[in-house]
Amino acid sequence: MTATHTPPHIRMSNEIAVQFRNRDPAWAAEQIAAHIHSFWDPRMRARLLADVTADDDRLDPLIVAAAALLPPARANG
Amino acid sequence: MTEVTVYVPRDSAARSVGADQVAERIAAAAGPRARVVRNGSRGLLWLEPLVEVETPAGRVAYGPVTPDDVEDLLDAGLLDGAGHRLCLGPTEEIAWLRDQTRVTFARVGVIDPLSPDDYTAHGGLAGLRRALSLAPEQVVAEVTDSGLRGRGGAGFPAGIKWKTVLGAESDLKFVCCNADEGDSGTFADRMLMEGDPFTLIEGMAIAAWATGASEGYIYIRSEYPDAVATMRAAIDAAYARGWLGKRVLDQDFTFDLFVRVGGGAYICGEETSMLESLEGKRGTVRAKPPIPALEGLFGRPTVVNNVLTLGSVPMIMADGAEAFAGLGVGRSRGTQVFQLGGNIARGGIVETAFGITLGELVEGYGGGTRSGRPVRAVQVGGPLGAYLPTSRFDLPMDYEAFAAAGAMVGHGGVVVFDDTVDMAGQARFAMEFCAAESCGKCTPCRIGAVRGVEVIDRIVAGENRSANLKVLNDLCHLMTEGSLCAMGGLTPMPVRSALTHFPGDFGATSEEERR
Amino acid sequence: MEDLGHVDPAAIPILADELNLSKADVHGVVTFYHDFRQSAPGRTTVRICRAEACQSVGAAGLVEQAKNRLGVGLGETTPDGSVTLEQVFCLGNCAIGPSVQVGDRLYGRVGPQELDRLLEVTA
Amino acid sequence: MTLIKEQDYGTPARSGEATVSVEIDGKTVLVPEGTSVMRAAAECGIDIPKLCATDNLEPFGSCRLCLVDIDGRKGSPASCTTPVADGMKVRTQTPELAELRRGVMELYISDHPLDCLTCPANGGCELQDMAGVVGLREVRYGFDGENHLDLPTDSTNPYFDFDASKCIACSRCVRACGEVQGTFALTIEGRGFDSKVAAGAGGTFMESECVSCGACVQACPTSTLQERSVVQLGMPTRSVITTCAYCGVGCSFKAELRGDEVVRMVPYKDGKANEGHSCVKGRFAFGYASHPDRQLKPMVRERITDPWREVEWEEAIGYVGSRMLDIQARHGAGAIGGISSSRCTNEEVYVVQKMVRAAFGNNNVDTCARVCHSPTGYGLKQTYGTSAGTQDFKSVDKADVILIIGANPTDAHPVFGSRIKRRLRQGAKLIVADPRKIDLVRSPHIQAEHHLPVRPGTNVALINAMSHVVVTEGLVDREFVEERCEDFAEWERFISAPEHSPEAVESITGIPAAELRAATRLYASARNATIMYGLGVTEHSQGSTMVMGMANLAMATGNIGREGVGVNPLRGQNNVQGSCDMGSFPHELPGYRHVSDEVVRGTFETLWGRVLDPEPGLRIPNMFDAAIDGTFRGLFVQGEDIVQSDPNTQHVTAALSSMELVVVQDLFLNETSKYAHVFLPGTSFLEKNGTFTNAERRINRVRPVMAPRTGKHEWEIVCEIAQAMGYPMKYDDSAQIMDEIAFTTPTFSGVSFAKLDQVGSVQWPCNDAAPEGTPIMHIDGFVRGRGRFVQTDYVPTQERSTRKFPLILTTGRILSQYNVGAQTRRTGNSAWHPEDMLEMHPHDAEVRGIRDGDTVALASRVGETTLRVKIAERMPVGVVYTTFHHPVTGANVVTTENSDWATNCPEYKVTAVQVSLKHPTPAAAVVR
Repeated sequence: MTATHTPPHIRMSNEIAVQFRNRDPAWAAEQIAAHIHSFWDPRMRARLLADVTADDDRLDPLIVAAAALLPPARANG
Repeated sequence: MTEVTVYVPRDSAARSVGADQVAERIAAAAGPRARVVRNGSRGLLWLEPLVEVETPAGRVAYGPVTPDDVEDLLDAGLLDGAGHRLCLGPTEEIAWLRDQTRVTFARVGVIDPLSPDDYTAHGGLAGLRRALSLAPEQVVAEVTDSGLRGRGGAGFPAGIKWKTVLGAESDLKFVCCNADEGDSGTFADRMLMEGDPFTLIEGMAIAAWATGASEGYIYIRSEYPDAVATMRAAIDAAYARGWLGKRVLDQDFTFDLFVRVGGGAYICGEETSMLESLEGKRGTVRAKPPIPALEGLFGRPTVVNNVLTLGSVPMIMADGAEAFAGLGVGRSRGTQVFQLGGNIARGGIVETAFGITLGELVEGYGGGTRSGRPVRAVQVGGPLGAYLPTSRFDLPMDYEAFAAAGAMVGHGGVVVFDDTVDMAGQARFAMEFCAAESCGKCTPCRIGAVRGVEVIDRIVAGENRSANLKVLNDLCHLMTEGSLCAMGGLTPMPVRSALTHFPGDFGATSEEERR
Repeated sequence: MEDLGHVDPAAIPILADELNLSKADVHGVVTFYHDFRQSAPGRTTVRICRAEACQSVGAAGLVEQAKNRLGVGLGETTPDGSVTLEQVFCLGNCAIGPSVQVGDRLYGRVGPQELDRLLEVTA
Repeated sequence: MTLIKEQDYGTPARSGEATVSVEIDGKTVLVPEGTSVMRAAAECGIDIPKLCATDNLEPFGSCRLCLVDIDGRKGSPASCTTPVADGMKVRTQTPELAELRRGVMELYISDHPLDCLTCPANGGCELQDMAGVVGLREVRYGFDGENHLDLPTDSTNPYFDFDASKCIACSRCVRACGEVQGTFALTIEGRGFDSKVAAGAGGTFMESECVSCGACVQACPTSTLQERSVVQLGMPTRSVITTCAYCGVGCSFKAELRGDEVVRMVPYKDGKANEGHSCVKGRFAFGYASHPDRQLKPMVRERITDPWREVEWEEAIGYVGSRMLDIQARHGAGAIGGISSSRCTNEEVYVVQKMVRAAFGNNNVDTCARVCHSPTGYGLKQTYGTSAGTQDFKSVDKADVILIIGANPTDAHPVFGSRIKRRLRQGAKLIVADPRKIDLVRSPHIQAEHHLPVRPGTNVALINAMSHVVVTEGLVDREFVEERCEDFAEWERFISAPEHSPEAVESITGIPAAELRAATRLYASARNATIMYGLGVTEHSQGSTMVMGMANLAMATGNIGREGVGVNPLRGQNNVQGSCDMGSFPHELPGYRHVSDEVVRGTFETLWGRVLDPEPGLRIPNMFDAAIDGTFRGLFVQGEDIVQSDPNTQHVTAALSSMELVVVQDLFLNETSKYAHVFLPGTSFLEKNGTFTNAERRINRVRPVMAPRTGKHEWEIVCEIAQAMGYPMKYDDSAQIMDEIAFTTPTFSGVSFAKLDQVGSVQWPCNDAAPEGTPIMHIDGFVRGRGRFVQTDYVPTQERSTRKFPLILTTGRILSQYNVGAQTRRTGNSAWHPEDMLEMHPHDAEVRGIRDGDTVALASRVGETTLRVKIAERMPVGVVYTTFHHPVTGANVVTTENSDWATNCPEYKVTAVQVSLKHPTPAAAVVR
């Protein structure tokens, strides 16, 4: 069960990651990065990148891999 | 001691006047000396219960036999075919029967209706066997050549109908037998179903083969419980013999047959409302087109024929089209099964070639009224048929001749009235009957019939006579021309014929009558 | 149209569901056919033929006689529930009328005495 | 404008290929084979008198007014039931026919009240017209015969009366209920002269199965079935053709008025989406537009705890502008945003996204489609290249197999539901995949071939198993796949894996493998098979995956690109398609073009004179998260009650409470306005001038029947806010907005109000390549070139039943109510659905000691609410269902933050809950 206090960007990115679980990890990371880049507001992206940098252990490894492919983003939208 | 076969009819008309008790008494009193067979009725209904005894010289008839006559008859030597005041001599020699041409009714009254062996012993299945040896097209051609016309009343050539169904593309086709014999004065369908049910089954199987149908329904009115029971028993027996079901007579032909019972609606004798009823719906009339032959039961191509039509088919197939076509007059080929009823001395089934006159039927076969009073009117063709006076007794029984006289042969029912009849009352009843039995779909019939009763009442009461006669005439015209089906369309026939031939009963002045 | 005798209005939704029809479909059918009564008939139904052939031999008198004797009109049931009196148009017994049907049993050549006897037995 | 009377051709058009030539009254006319004599006559301008015939019903032949003379035919056949034959010569006017027709009318009138002058239908009565046409001068039967004049009137329906004394037993109502609506609630009772129309088993209309679609009222040629509004207000005198503002079917209506008052809404025969049919909402539930609850003046308040203060427009707009600017100054350009409404017109929606992108200077715009059909946009774009359904509604008439997944058309899209039912009665086969036994699974005269009661949340497992069967049983349309698609081989490998077999997923979906295989074979081997789906597909954590899964299945079987096939979303609200088309998503400009596309952005930048943000903005749920986070502080909400409709109400209200400025534009004060600082009164569809785009991409005109009751069009208000923020945005009228849409958006380039007024409606794409629009998509090739197979892993939702929350709640809609109920609750429709009920299987109720009508607590891990129970056999064990039409229920108090991974569309359809008895129904109320 999802804990309601999980920050939304972590919850959402993990929900994406799990969809790609059975794919080739490199390909999946690329797809996820493209998806996040296409659909996420920069401030969410910024928070995600910040958490990746901070090594938040709640993040799915696929997301960490994808984050490496994402451009930086502004934090206030 | 040899066992003697005694025939006591199981036909419901015979039963209605005590045949069951007669049969019981004979069985009880004769004991092992007699084998009582419950046959169909020979159609000499005024003589029912008509008991026959099988003798070396043929069957000897006695009748009408009451239960109380049984002991006396046995004492007198019934089982030997001995003389008695009720003895009618050899059955086949009774003039009334001898002079008929029994084709459709050939086996009725002769055999045990539910004995498949009796049936085949008397020529049953010959028609179906021959049909199955022919291609469907050939069977249709044979029926067409025979000149067989629908016996339900409309007289439509059966072969043409079958050809349409045969030519229609469909993975499912039906044969429906209209056994909703609701016309007053008609009982031939019932007697055939009770007296020779296998003939109808065989006729339907031939129709199915000829048209590519695989399912059949017999729609029987609920007023005929005996016919329903007999047909159902016969169908069971036919399945048991392989005459129905998969591989009929071991041929590559499947035909399933079912009985459906009506719900007390005269209109369901109209073919399209019968189809609606068979589909489990209100028995309202469908507009045609589409014709049932193309879009019938559940929208599939369907043969709809009457009992007598289908019952004539086995003989046509067995003996060939020419034998059938050789009988009759003009375009009315073959025989018709006339039914004499009402106030008649000798009522029953008269099967004879078309062309016999009305007078020969009523006075000759019928022997005039039962009451002994003079005949005043005869209604031919059921409640929607015309009332004819004795002056028209010269009319030959023939579809075209009757149509020309503003009347119809219909299903061949002839109902006799003596001179006590009130013809205005009969005209009113025609409208009342229409009002009671109308399906209610079309306006002329639904509202017209009710108004018809009211207008006739006004005429008889002498209210605005001439104006109301005009209204009635206009209404009759509207119903004839404007109704959706024959129910509303033909109701004016008895009304108008009564007005034409018996104006005095409507309060006409002598001057009006002269005009 | 199988022979159902009478159809209780409460049974209509059940029938409709069974046949995958609407209540209205069933109601329409039930009210169309005379055989489907919406209330239970008497223990015995006596139907007197009023069609032409029987009229010609005195059916009208029989109808009056039955009404008087039972004290009910056509289509009605005696208060004790024993007999329902109905008219019928033709029982296929036209050569030896007047005809009367008591239950499923057909009687021909029914004169006034015979009718009295039939009504006696049903009462 | 005057009252529009559409010509009634008497019988339906026939589509026979052969044409036949007939001569009628000396005129020769060519018509398709199978056409009736009556229709052929009407087509050459000859009106044959008629009463029982009307051109949306099959010929019946009962009134006998339309009798004609045909050379070589006996008697006088009815022209309605007689098909033409080549060379036929017909006369429709002879003295003999005139006499017969007068005779028929004389019979009719002998059993009809003589109250024409006081009859509500006076002037609009076909019986009256026909009496005139046939020249009836007297009724010689008199009026004291047997009649039906004493029959009572049934006034149980909230909208129409049934006055049986005026009935002429033509059966048009009965036939309309069956043939058109498919409900079969009416019949003729009795027979002969006693024949009369009856509802249900002879009770009242309200006791019957009647769904109040109005088809019977429409069909009635007299005043027997009459709208009560006509009785009260009189016959209308003028009509305006417009489009219904309820569901995604987009029915065309004639708004019929007397003066400025709408008397009734009559479905418009030439409306392509509905072809003259309607449902209880569109036909009757328009009264909310004049409901006293309507707020007509703008209101402002500093804090949401303050009382509202009515102000003039200028002040309200000025206030919004300055506060928005102030927030941006303090918190950055991205701190504000807007939500557009799928209930508003394309033009109104377009200006909202333009305001956000150009005046707000960000992409923080989203639309309520986010919470319903955003996965459709995503999934179909990924696979086919366009974010819309593939077919027109009419296409279903050619379908041999219809697969319905997660949709309940007879409640939510009733007019299309009737169309499906009609097709089923014609012989098409149906497969329903839905946890509930919806009406289409089995209702009078129709029955689904297969019902797949899929467990909520396992759709993807289901669709994968279907594709698995297609691939492993040799049912793939190889030719189609090779010619038209890509990535098939990888997908085939993926889907062939045993883990996708029906047997393997049986324990997941709850669907017996044999049943699933049989259903798949039926779908895959049909000549034409179509998929229809609804929110039961999209509102899941794998909504987008499921859409792609369906797209795969349709491609693999070659069911794309012609009539009778396709993948078709049934859109919830009237303009879901349009609001998405108009660029309401934060990542897309109008026409589904990504904001990062410089060429596209350039077009708008040039026209709008502002630099546009190339990064996507916040989606609705992200807005709430950001609000709680403090980075999002100002919100403009157009016509949507997000507090009631969006999931996890507590989260929504917490977000709104933390904002500095919430602007609500709506017809009524609603749940959201409780958290608003500014309320801007909106207009009802009767006041709007614009277009709606329905679920089949059909752009329909919405025409005003009255001026805005608020004094301003909604697009004007939006423009004025933009201006107040310093961005010049101005249009003379809404037609200019559509012109701008056409100019900027290639798929709309052929669309204009003038064109729509001329042709009625068009389906986009409508441009030089398809000037008449595009009923069927992807005919010669997919929009994206080749159709793409996407691998769709099934990933179970995290929302699962537990010991504490053992049941699964799914939510939906009911026929008489609409969405949050703001409109329908303010009409007579509440007679059918006065409250939201919790439907549960008898077993689940039994074990909890719950009886029908009991009040229960419905709790999930996020919240709890109270409502009453309806025991329903159509529910599967373990699943409960409710609607969210009533704010008091607050069904979304219990729904969670879970959402579709790709689009954040909420997972409304799966919430683990517990139900417990709160208080039993008083004993007296149990007996009903």
